[in-house]
Amino acid sequence: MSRLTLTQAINAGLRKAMEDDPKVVLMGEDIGTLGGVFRVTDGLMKDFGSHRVIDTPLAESAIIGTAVGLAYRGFRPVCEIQFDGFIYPGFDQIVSQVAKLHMRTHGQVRMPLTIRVPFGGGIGSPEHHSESPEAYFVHTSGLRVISASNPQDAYTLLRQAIACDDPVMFFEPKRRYHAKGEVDLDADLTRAPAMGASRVVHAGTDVTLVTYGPLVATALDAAKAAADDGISLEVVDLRSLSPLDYGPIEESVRRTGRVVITHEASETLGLGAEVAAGITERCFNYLEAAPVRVTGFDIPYPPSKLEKHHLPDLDRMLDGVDRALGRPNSLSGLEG
Amino acid sequence: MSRLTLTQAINAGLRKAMEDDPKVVLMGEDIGTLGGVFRVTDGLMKDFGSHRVIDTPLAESAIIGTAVGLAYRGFRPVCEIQFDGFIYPGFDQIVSQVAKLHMRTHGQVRMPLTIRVPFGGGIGSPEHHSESPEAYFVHTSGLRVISASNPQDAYTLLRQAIACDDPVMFFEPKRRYHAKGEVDLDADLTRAPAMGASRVVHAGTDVTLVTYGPLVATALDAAKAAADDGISLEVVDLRSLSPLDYGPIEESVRRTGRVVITHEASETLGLGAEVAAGITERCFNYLEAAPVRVTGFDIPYPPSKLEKHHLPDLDRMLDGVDRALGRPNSLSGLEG
Amino acid sequence: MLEASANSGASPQTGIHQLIAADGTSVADGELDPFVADVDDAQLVRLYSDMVAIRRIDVEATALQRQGQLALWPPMLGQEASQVGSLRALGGDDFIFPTYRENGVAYLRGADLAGIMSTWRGSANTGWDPYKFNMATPQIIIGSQTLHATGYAMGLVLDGKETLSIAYLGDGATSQGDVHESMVFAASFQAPVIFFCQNNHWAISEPVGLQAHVPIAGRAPGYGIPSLRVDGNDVLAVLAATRWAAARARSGGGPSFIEAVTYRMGAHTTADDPTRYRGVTELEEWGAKDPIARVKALLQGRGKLDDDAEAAVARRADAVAAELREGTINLPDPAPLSVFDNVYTTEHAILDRQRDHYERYLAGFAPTDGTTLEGSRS
Amino acid sequence: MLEASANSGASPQTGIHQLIAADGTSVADGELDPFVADVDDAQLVRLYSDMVAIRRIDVEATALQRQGQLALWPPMLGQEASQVGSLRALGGDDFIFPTYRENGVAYLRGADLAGIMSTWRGSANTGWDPYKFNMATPQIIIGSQTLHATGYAMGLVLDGKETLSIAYLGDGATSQGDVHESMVFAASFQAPVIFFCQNNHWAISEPVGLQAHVPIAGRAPGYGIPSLRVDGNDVLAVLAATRWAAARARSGGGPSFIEAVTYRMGAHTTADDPTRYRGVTELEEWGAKDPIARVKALLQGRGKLDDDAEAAVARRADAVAAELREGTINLPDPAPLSVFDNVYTTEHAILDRQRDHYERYLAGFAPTDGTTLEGSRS
Ligand SMILES: Cc1ncc(C[n+]2csc(CCOP(=O)(O)OP(=O)(O)O)c2C)c(N)n1
Ligand SMILES: Cc1ncc(C[n+]2csc(CCOP(=O)(O)OP(=O)(O)O)c2C)c(N)n1
Ligand SMILES: [Mg+2]
Ligand SMILES: [Mg+2]
Repeated sequence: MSRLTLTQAINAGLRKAMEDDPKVVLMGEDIGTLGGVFRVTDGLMKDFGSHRVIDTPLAESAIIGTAVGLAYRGFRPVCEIQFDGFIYPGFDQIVSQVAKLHMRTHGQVRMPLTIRVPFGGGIGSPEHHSESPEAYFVHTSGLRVISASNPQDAYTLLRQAIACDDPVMFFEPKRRYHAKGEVDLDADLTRAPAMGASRVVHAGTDVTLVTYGPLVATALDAAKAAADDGISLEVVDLRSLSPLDYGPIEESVRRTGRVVITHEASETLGLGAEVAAGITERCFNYLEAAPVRVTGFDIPYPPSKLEKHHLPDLDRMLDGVDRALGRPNSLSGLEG
Repeated sequence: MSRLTLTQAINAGLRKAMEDDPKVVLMGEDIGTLGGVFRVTDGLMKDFGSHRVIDTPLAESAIIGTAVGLAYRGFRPVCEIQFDGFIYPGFDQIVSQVAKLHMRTHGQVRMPLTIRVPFGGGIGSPEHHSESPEAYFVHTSGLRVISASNPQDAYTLLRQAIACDDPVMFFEPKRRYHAKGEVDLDADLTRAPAMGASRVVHAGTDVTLVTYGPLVATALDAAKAAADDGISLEVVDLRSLSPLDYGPIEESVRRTGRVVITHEASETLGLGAEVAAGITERCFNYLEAAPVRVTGFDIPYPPSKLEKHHLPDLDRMLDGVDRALGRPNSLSGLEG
Repeated sequence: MLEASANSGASPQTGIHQLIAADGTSVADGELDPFVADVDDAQLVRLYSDMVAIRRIDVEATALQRQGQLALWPPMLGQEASQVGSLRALGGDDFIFPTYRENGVAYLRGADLAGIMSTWRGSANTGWDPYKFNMATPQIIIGSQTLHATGYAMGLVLDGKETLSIAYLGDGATSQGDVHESMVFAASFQAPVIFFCQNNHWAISEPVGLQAHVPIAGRAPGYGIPSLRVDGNDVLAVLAATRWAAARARSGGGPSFIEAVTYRMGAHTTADDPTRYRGVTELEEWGAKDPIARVKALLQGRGKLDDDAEAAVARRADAVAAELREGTINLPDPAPLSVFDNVYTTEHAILDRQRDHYERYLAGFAPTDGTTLEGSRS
Repeated sequence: MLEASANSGASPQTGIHQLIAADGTSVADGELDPFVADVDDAQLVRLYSDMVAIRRIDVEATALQRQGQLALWPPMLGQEASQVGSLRALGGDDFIFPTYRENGVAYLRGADLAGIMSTWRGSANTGWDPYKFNMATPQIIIGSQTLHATGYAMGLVLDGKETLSIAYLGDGATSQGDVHESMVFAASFQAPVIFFCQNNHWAISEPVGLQAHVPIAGRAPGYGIPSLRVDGNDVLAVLAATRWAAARARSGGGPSFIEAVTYRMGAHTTADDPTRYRGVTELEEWGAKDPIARVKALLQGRGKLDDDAEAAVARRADAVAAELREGTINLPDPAPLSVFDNVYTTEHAILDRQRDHYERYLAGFAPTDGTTLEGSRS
């Protein structure tokens, strides 16, 4: 076991994947000499050479599009998109090529790309540096979408993503990049939890709180705070955003009858909509209240001095929990 | 009143908007001399000149991006994207510029763009010509999203969209392009239903069937078929996909207690997820069953010989209705 | 007045390399001649035969579309020399990234004619195995494939191979950002990729002058990529230019760009009506520059195309036509549940559930004709 | 080995127009001289003063960032001549589309210093009214603004205006598809737009040789767009080049491209550590080509920069620094509910509901300090 930050864990995961498979190449802006603006690829160019850690020209569509060509040729490219807000110029290549090529070619051409995206807010950055674009990709058939919330998961999930023959969007909660945790660097991948599996990270009995990525830590704090208040929260870390693994949530909601979903992305068609709809379909007769969403608002990401008013925090989560429990809360007295 | 096809109604709407406001300009590939691959802009270049009906080079990001510049200068550009699958190269400009510029500039710069997108399947086309990308835009704060289902609505909603100071994504159900209907070309826009308003297009009492665009006609057929079976469906045409107008749905679901949502787009994070989540939040205590989704599958659009197995049709809608009613249906006997 | 300055300079007939003039006479070209010094008359007859064969594919496919056997067809009429000349310059290991229009190239590469047609019939998204023919399937998103070709070529460098990739693109495609980014990457990484642009003068209804104010071949040097502008209706010139580019690629010279100046004699696709946007004069003018007629004239002038040879060429074309028709008409419809196939390489909780539900749903209709519902997963 | 061919040819010091050498001596340039024939010493002093003032903005803002008053700052150190020379060639009606780095341009255009800083403090997305200064707000998405400038210029043609638009862009930006598409549209519609590229040799940690294999100015002619390559550390040369491009635009000559060869002497932003990727030699080399020092030398050589003049320049810089600091520190934090402002121009059922809910939620915390929650809607 090693104690690593999230960035160090991802770095270790990349290193391991490159050691294990010579076909793994990294591509992105500033990932080589600089080691990435978040230093996630620190040292890798030095150790693996500039033919496997490729500083690319400044063009996201080309980063994805040439990775498609490399995949055609049998490589397993791992692309870094510098910040969430810069994924959109590459959107066409992701949606029309990466996601569809395997089906288009009747399974003959595989697209084992991993597209790493530091995402989410809370780091005081200017516009376009705090987006939560995961829903766009969850809605895109042909992709798998992952978000790790802690160093161990980041290490394991990234290795699984790179080893996966399907394209994987890998969302890294950048505001947790410096969070530390124990990582078993030698763990056997075949014995790790499946890449598609969600997980109960805090057991509880009153309300199920579902989240992923950057808000898992906040949700765990909320669970502690709620406990002080006599409310027992069960926290589920989705880990896989696509496909969703309803198993643990279903099991939990059948016990609690109440569910709160929280994420930074905007509410409308954010992941919470799918979880709410999916859990209602699966557990209608067990639900005591409508699933509650605690999310970013339906606004473009605000200037950083306002981000605390956009991002769900512990208090807003607990307010949502109150709503799920029918306790006095911010919406009490309002219809609907 | 004139009897027009959907394309003729849109053509008339464009013509009226251009007559009413000299700042309205049309841009797109093949929209001028050819009149568009669907002939929607037929005759407009001849009548308004090539300075107001602009055949652009083949580049969607530039079509949107130069429209942003024109809007900066006080124009109201109406961009045609030739087919749904070609919107993605313009995605970055839409998400990072069009949707955000008004907020970015504290309301000083307005983005009254209308982006017309012929969308949906069922016309026997090759790949990329049958996509339903509306959910991407509904999830994007700062945009309004419209889908008309009939000639009168198309005419009115398009004029409203062009007159609106916010950017509007205007999704045209291309497989209904030749459907005819009565259109009042001289109707007063100020007395028309609001652009954001959804509408009950068939009254009923047993189940609420919510849809938009190309499937409204199918839903109305389903209502007829259900009636033969003694089931009374209330059909709601959303018209505005963003913002959603919950008024008529809520009112309906409070009476029926059962709701089916149907669209061509994939299920996961398709619009049905939001409607299901939103209606559950608003009507939990009135619901007799979980909202049911009848949608395209979570697959890339299939080759046209298979599209009938992807697109919801009357039978699949009725199967969904049976599910909502707890009658024998395709999922009977399955858990969840 | 905001009007695209339809600068006819976008396609002047000057500065275009040519080896066979429109009337079938040979033209000397110091730069290109060395690349086709080995092409004897027998080889020229083969190139001629290739062109006749793919023109026949076009005729037959167009007819099948009219008869409702194909949903759509993008004719290559007039572009036979560009397709044949470029393909015949390549080695079997060179990897091809086509658009939707290189169906002649696919046939010459060995792809099954019915497979090629399956895309246009709507029975499959694509109809051949890219790895069997070293040729990617048709690309509909304009310009997209140029990035794939560039990435593939980057991979060739990584693998230490001396083969290359080639991206076909149209004149309209040159406006897309992806094509630019391809050239940036290709130049930066000195990737062995050939950008083969068929300037057929039209992008659906838009003349090339709207996309390019000056000749398209002039773009590449701005990236440090050498380019050639050739007569795209001259199969020898195209062959020579592509060999020039291929030789550069194989010897570590990096990317090259070729503008083959040709003409789309037919409609954009069978869904298009070009009479709405272009006049007959232009068509007549280009009709006189037919790529097949000039080779025929050249060979006949040399007395190298006797009746036997002509008969053999015709027999091949007839065989192609018969195989195409037969194969197309007999293409089976895909099985309903195959809609779920190949979206992912392995299981997927949500999609597998949808498949199970749909299977159960379809079962309710109890097919009685013995057809199977199954996709490949069964 | 796949390695970007870091062709130093991407930025050779040859073929670069210059009017003031690094040591402050005048250089004759037949092409550019006519465009600055009117620039007398008094005007040169003003250009000098502008450069000193914006360097002071840079120093002050960098300090404020270190003190935690700004979240981030993108220095323009070394690029003063490019910013001043280009801006001073424009008329007040010409519309500017900057990147994030043209904060000196914004100041010279008249934008309030505190407003400029509000973006970098995080108290606002942007800090000035584009229509008041005919200058768009900073653009962070690389290359995006070149399309906006092109569209704006298309609008100028439609409106029959004789003004122009100018897009600033970096060397790194030239790799983006949007920049290419801008040039395609600008050429097709002969839009009066100037593409002003500051080749400061770096895109964060990536040297210009990775983006461009040959000089950047060489791209534009491939679109039929004339270009000039100038010494971007020479304020007169930049002024002249921009006037050349502006004159073309105003007289219906359409788009032009300028590559101003300069150098980013500082970090990419205050969050960057350039010691990780570039050596001191390069820095020293470029330090000797400082844009301000050379004008000072020139003026002093001519005896045109006496103590009084220097003092006036210093006073202006001091005033700028004071105003900047004062204004920045006193920028109010935005009101909580203003997060909901200006997303739409009119009501929006869903967002208005979220606002109401959040207002009710915040009310539960009962602020006691008298601050208001309201955004502008109240
Ligand atoms: C991104 C994108 N935009 C638009 C289209 C629609 N479209 C199909 S073919 C075509 C014209 C292409 O012209 P060109 O590149 O010259 O190739 P050609 O058809 O002449 O061979 C257009 C606009 C598309 N397929 N993809
Ligand atoms: C689309 C996009 N991709 C990546 C980035 C991250 N990024 C910000 S500045 C920058 C380098 C820009 O270099 P250049 O264009 O030379 O301008 P300079 O910073 O040198 O002025 C990068 C990669 C971005 N802002 N937008
Ligand atoms: Mg063409
Ligand atoms: Mg730079």
